[in-house]
Amino acid sequence: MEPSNFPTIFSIIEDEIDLNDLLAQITLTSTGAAAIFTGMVRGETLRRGSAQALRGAAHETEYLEYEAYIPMAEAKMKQVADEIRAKWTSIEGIAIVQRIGKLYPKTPTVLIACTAAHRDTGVFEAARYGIDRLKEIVPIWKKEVSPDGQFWVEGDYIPKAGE
Amino acid sequence: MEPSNFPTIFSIIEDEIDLNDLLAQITLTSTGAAAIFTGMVRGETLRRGSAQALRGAAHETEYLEYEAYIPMAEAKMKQVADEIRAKWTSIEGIAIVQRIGKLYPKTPTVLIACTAAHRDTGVFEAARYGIDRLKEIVPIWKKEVSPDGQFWVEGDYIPKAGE
Amino acid sequence: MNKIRLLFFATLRDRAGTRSMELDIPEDLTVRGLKEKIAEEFPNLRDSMKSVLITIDREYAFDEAVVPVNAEIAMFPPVSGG
Amino acid sequence: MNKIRLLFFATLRDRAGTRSMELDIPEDLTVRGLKEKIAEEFPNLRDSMKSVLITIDREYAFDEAVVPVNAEIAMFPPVSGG
Repeated sequence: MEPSNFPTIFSIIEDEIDLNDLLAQITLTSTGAAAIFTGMVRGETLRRGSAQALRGAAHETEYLEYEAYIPMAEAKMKQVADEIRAKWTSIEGIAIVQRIGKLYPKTPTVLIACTAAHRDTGVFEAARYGIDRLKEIVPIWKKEVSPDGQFWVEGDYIPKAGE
Repeated sequence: MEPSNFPTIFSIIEDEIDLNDLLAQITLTSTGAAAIFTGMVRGETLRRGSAQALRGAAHETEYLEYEAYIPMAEAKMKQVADEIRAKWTSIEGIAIVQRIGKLYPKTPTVLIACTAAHRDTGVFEAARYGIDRLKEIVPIWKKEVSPDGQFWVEGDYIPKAGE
Repeated sequence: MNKIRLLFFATLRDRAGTRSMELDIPEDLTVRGLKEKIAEEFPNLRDSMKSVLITIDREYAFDEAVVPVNAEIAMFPPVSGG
Repeated sequence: MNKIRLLFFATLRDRAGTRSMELDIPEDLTVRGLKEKIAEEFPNLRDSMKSVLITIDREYAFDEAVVPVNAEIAMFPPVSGG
């Protein structure tokens, strides 16, 4: 299979993220390794290393509500995939999927998966790069709803010209 | 949840590896990130960068047949998980699963998954370490069956005392 | 005049009270000029214009860019997906 | 005498022609001594004894180790899982 035909999935979805299905979609006969990152909704933020803080006030989240500027988000996911392929030419398949809507603790919200023939050709680094870039340039936002009220989570990255 | 109660899955199985199920089993309410490695059976080994070599002789695999010294393999998987926890104290859940039996191209054969509160606390490195160590010390072997015949794939790592 | 379509997301949508609107703007208006116009016409959005991200036809755009005819403009805070 | 259980995997099993056997060995025999005994008694396995990995009761063991009473010994090539 020619590199130009390597599978690339980039999608904003409302249903569950199906890791088995997505992995199968980016597995070729030449594929021997996959690195997959998933993010989940945290229901509580533990403060490690301090039993007192832990007993005191673990921050609680009831749910997160995600929204996206869907057509631009999918185009930027495609761009992230293109950036990955430019940096790691060994990558075969790429899946970048963000789930939106009301998502409760322990639910996977995002997936970045990269496949290659072997594990030592950049799959881990590529998946890491993918989630970092998604959090920088893909127009998705989340509002946290907790017992203390609700507030929009804001990132801190300002895209540069051409991004 | 106390670290000693963090979920650790280590298992030799004959059925399909279910990524969705395994991820759910190692996701706590405090979990925000997972890095998952899977290995698959390669059906052909492409030789990149050389169109002639590619046309010439891509190596073909009909299937791989895996076997394990099961009780020791599961104990060594547990040891790999313990090593991961000693190196990355932020890790919450760990799953290490090897599928055995006759496995055809594109089939996931092994999974290493690590969860943590955040993605920048070692999940990628921990998963990478896990697959590297599995391939060094966990007693599993595979026989390749191809049109050219069948042969046992042999590793090259000699465990040291105490491993 | 140039009729553009404006989209708001996240905090910007909450403050605008709408997901989208049509807006008539002068031809050759820059992104900076557009932000000034919005700050004047929509007091709720004035503070937001200082740090807002702007896209023109789904690409990030910056102060000196000229808003094209019939553009789709989006305004939102730094992204927080994942 | 010490009765041990021997397990073979992968190439070692193919050459031994069996997955497991019981074997009587002298007390206080070392792993090195066990390999020498196997090489003598099972010619098919002689070559394999040069590079075989050995475990005693599911832990890797080395030449100087003494084989315990009723031990479970496994013999196999370097592992190739994943």
